[in-house]
Amino acid sequence: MSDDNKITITVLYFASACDATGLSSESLTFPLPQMRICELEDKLKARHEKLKNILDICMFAVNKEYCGKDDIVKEGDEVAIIPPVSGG
Amino acid sequence: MSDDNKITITVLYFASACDATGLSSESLTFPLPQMRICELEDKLKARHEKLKNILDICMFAVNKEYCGKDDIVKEGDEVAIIPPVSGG
Amino acid sequence: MTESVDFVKLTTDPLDLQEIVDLVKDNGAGAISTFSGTTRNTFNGKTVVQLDYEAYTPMAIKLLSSLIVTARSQWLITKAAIYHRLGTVPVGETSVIVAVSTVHREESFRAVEFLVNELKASVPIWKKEIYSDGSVWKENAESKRCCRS
Amino acid sequence: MTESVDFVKLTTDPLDLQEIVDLVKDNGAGAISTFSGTTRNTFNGKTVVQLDYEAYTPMAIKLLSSLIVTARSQWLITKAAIYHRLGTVPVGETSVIVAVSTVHREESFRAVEFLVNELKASVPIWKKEIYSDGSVWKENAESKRCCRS
Repeated sequence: MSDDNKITITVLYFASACDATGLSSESLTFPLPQMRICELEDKLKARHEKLKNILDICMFAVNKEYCGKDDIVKEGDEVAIIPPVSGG
Repeated sequence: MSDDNKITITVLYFASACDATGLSSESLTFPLPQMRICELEDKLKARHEKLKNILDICMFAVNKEYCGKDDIVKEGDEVAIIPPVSGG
Repeated sequence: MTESVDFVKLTTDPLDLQEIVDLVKDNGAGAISTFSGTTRNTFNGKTVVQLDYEAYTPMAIKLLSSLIVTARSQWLITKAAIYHRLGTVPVGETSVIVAVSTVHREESFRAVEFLVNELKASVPIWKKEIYSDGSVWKENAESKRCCRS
Repeated sequence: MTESVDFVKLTTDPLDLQEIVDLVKDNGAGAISTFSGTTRNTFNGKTVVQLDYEAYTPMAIKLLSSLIVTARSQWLITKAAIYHRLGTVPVGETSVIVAVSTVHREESFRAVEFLVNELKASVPIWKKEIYSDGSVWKENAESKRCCRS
């Protein structure tokens, strides 16, 4: 069973975010019961220098749903960093 | 050379107009130097009983150009009776 | 020799969408929009067996070409094609295809819509709808009656 | 068993317009509109060699399906298909096809335009444009930045 005072999440990186981190995904554990997207953003910026400017123009999705910066991230969530899209 | 006091024209019939006349075309000669479309319309109504109501909802084209009831028909012109279109 | 950019055709042959799209495809164009009109199997509750199309072909060709010229005066079109079937068109088969290629998509949307709407309003092509129990010459709602009233 | 009416697919295979149109063809529908997005050979004067597409596939599929639901809430759609290519797409080849069949044409025009515009705004698919002298991740002008400022 999970420790109630920490969460482990999966962060997915695509396109320019993948280039900047050299990762397509990573699993991160935080000593918190939950966190806001904006808090996660700060932690990712601290963790990946090259992601700083990119994150400023990216959107976030939690479990395949676009979300806002005040939305909550919980244990086991999948968070995707979504650079500006260019499909079509 | 044509007689200056008469004109010979070709009248084309399509769709419902063709059904009504039993003709796809006819050549008509009139003892006039020229005539207006509305005059031709009256003559065609007199000539073809079943064309009366149909002509009321048809357009006319002279030499493949839509025209108005006051437009002039001249020697050698091709006049088409255009029932409401239903292409596409 | 100048490469063709406008394609207009009336034909009794079945229409091939890929063939027509290939006519308008261009490496300088990022967008291709098409419209295909097909024969529906019912009209106001009546069972449609087939459609029979006829045309004043020389005038129809002339008008269709002229519609493309008008469309080009409003939108930046790379290539355009309008094919219309004549003769018997069975249920489910395609009677008209309009295809337009453009650099950007907005213009292809607008141009196809314009060409289809204008075709239905003014081009001398007529459809006889044959039902299981009769037939009738159709009239497009948008068929123009200008110059007449 | 219920007949499928919505078709969404991301694939590395070439896209076949006729195949996709055949999916949406229906004898009760008189109109089929399509949009094909193709790879242009230049962008702002640079020579484009190819495009490389990647996607957050599960979310893209989910969003595309949801876009069709939204379109159906606004227009009477018979069938709809959205296919998008992934991987390398050479110049001149098709990267996306949207096809919609409807009873009347107006609705097919509106629905295709809506689906293409919304796809370009929100679906997590990314295009890297490879030029003869470099490459860059593109951004659709309409790419949404909601929730961020």
